[in-house]
Amino acid sequence: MNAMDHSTKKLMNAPEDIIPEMIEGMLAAHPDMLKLEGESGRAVVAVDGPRDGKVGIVIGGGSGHEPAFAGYVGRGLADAAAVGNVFASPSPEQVKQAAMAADGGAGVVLLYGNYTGDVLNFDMAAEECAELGIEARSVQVIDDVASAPKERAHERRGIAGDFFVFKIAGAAADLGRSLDEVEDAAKRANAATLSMGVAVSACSMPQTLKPNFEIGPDEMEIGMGIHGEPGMRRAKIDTADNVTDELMSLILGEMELGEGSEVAVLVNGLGSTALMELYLINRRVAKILGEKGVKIHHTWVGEYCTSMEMAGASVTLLKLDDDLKLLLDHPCRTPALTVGT
Amino acid sequence: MNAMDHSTKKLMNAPEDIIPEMIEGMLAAHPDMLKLEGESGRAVVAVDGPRDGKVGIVIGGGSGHEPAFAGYVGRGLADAAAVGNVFASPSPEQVKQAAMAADGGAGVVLLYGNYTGDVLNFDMAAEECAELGIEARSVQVIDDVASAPKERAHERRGIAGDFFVFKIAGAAADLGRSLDEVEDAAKRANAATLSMGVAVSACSMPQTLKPNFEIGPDEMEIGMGIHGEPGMRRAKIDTADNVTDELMSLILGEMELGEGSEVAVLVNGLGSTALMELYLINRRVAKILGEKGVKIHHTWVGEYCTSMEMAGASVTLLKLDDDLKLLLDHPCRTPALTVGT
Amino acid sequence: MQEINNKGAGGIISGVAAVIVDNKAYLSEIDGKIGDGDHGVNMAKGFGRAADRLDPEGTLTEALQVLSDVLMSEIGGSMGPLYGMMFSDMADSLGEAETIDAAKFGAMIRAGLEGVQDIGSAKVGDKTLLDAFTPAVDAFDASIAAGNTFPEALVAMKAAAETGRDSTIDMVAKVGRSSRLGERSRGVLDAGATSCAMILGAFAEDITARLS
Amino acid sequence: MQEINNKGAGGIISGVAAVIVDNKAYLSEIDGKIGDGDHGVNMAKGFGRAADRLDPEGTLTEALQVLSDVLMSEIGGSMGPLYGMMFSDMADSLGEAETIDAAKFGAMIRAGLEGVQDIGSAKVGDKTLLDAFTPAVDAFDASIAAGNTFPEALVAMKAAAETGRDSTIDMVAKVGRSSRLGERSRGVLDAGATSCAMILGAFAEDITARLS
Ligand SMILES: Nc1ncnc2c1ncn2[C@@H]1O[C@H](COP(=O)(O)OP(=O)(O)O)[C@@H](O)[C@H]1O
Ligand SMILES: Nc1ncnc2c1ncn2[C@@H]1O[C@H](COP(=O)(O)OP(=O)(O)O)[C@@H](O)[C@H]1O
Ligand SMILES: [Mg+2]
Ligand SMILES: [Mg+2]
Ligand SMILES: [Mg+2]
Ligand SMILES: [Mg+2]
Repeated sequence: MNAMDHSTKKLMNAPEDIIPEMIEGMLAAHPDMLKLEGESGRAVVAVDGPRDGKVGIVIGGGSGHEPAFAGYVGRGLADAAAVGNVFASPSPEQVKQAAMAADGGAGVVLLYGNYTGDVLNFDMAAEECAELGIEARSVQVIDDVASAPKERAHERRGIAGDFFVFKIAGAAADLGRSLDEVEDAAKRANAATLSMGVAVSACSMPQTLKPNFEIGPDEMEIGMGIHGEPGMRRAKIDTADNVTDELMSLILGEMELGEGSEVAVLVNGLGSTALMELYLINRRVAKILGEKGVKIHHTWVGEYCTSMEMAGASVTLLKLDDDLKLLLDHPCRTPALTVGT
Repeated sequence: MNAMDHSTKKLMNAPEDIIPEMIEGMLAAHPDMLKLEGESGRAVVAVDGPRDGKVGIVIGGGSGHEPAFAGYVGRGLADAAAVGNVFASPSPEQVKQAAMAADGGAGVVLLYGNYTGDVLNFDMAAEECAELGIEARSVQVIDDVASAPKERAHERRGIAGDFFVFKIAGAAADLGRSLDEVEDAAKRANAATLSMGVAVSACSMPQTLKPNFEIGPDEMEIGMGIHGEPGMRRAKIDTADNVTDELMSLILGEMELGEGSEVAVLVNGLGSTALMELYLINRRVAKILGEKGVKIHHTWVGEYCTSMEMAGASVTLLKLDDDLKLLLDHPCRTPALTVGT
Repeated sequence: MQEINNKGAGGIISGVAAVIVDNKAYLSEIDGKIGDGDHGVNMAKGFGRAADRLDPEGTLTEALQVLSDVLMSEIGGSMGPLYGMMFSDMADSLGEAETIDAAKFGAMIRAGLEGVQDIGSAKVGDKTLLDAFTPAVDAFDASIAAGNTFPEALVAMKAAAETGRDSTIDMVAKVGRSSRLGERSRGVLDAGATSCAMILGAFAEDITARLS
Repeated sequence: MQEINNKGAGGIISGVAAVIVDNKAYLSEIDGKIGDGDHGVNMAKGFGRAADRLDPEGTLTEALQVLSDVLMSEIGGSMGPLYGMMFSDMADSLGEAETIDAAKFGAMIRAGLEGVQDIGSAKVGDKTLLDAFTPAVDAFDASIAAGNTFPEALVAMKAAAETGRDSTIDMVAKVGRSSRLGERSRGVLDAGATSCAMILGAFAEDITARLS
């Protein structure tokens, strides 16, 4: 209740304009990588992304998760992103414009987190694409272990695991694989990716500036969603090691990893958790994996899928096989992620 | 007063261990780029940085500014970073160990922000280097316009402008330039770099978890330092556009830019300001420069020099000439910054 | 008079929009408890924009279509398609009708209900707007079938929507963002059911006023 | 007795460290007003570590050297070199002395003062620890010169340190982190002057106790 009293400070102009203005600022920052296409003003397209004969990769979702989603647009990753309002899926029209821009004649794969709103809008967009003769396949990212038990894994939310699923699909498309193959790669990445998050403070909508959930000054929530959706349990905030142990045990309880297994690691900050803290979490993740004899192929630590100014973090593991490794290592160049080249 | 009552939540273990643990987590994340050398445990060294005959680039300062400073260690940028405690310069011993690791026989350039503590410690380290036969030159970054008037520019603090000065010096060294030339490049970058910051909320030391300054729920401080040092003025928080106008006018009041001038832009987040907000600021920066006919050579938007979980942002401009442009574009590969390659 | 003119009834949607805009903060707050706190913000954006664009002197059919278009093409989120489809199917059902009597109104809201069911595949009891909408449509039909007047049926519809809305408090969410919470979703109102009851309430009041 | 044994006086530094550690939060809070809020944290880390490592039964010379080494090699910040140099020069001044009388003590603190001045190049009035330290050393010498006893001179030193510390409130900082604030640095204590007065006060009390 305390938290509800005070309002957040944001450096912004009129809240109604925040998304178009953000997009403007983003294009101004990355004119070598991003441009806008279509009339909706919400289809951010890679300058050198879509190519004839290449499967188009379309990503998207609500805003407030920056650098997701438009930050992953660029050569070797996504061809276009549909940018929704804060925490609200883009509309079918906006997704369709992104898909049209991304289409190189070989069809498009639509990748997004598994939320009712996104599913509804992207499904309608896929139908509209079909009417235009663009074959669209959809893969909903479902990495958030906290959001449903294993038996109902298809109901899970998509959180920071987007990062790996997008990367893998983008690489498969960049390598010239077919629509079936790209869809398959995205699905394999999705099946091999699990995440667990923890939140310690709320974020707020630009329109209300009120924290979008209440959390006590000494509390944390294990498993909180990236829009502030309640998670698995509330508890007193604990040490970085203990929190990481809990996140990891929920992931490892489900992901079969043993001596010789290989993973990629993403330690993701939700917005206002310092990089220093994320490195503390990564220290423990590496230790736990090391003790199990699991090889860490690559690690990313930083803000890759945020909830505006929410404080907290998530850990994501991608279990690798040879093909996923090849795709993960494939070069890409986007505002939020550069690999190889 | 209000702010002093509640304490911050950090995901951490024992505060005494936070720096060694952070370094451990950082090395675990980037084993392909970073390693530790010397007994202090505070000299983070590029795996493929120091080379025989190359001028060594040594950076450093207090912790709490992550990814600065160790995040800029890697091929083409710094060879080693000395990592101090939170907001406290590394000791002469720690700097010396970084310098020893970075030395390739051609001398080293020590680069750090202009703070009493850093100057004292790095100067002592430079003397110790001389005793070991390592020639050490020092360049103190002085980009923070808010911290002293132009006539006393040499007294200014170093803030996010570190980014450009380090990058330029690192490139000059990587290109095989002499100690004199690398020092000169760093000085030219330093003279061509100006920053202005704004803070809207405080950060806290891991040991106290108390906000390290007081700021009202509707206030901002123009020109606040990256350790929470008071700035130029307190005011009611304003729109992103108005705040950016003020930051830019202070920079442009001093940096001579006209039709045809070229700059690089860094819009830096202090810790908990969302990327969305940083893009709003960049939108306005680009607009202001565009109206003056100034060409933006490249823009970076993100967290490059933070104050743990402080909320706020800074704008840095580097005025380019041909040589600075060449050095800025020179490839580098570090945890926090990849260019070209 | 047991009917209203379609022409001029576009203003009903202006009234609906005003209620939603007025309740922006409240609806977001409810959504914040078990959702992501944006329901009021998104609804107000869509309904507010539609109110700016529609002609209150035009037909209800046209106004419904304007509202649907804004929701579908610009708003996104769950509400874009769900309410978008609802209002578009309501507009289709009403069509070129000159006047709107109880039968036309009943058919219109039934069409809207089926539109939401079609696209969202949720059922009564899932803790969604259907828990307000379904009993409201049924209550309207039942009231008319029992020989009540159009205004009486509207009263029944509104009351049923509110009872249905309140029934969501005790439910565990089965679909949508809150469905992952299991037992933790119990104990609070559903945001969509709350906005749906507001919309139906605004319809009822405005039409009743026009009928008298 | 107007002298104490050097051997066994290492414990004085344990006491000094305890005072600093106890005032960790207070010193950081003062530093937060016009600095970066870390003075207490860094001081406590350095002095605490030194207290763990030094031998309270050993000489003051050794203890001062341990404290200086920790500050210089592990602590960094402004205090590492400044206090590091101060304690190292104090240790050098004391050297192999068997006993410490007023003259030795006076020479020791004067050496420490010069060490700080040398490395930091600040002057009285700049709002630094020198504003406590300088008048304290002068007061000690003056008191002895006036024929007072060692304990009386220690009282004078402590009092002058505290007056000097309080005088920083009205000063505008000329060096260090706060010097960029101009007029805004007026009105609050200087953190380093505060810790310096604590250190000198702890010295005075412990030595007085040993003398009696
Ligand atoms: N499948 C569905 N069918 C009907 N209503 C639904 C469905 N899924 C969600 N809802 C409604 O949507 C409301 C949430 O809307 P809103 O907050 O605007 O979207 P989002 O959940 O995408 O943020 C819920 O309160 C619920 O009433
Ligand atoms: N040149 C100097 N000479 C003497 N004392 C100084 C000098 N510069 C700073 N100080 C002292 O250092 C104190 C601040 O110490 P501390 O907070 O530990 O370091 P930092 O400013 O690096 O964070 C100031 O309060 C002041 O008394
Ligand atoms: Mg939403
Ligand atoms: Mg400091
Ligand atoms: Mg919602
Ligand atoms: Mg300080």
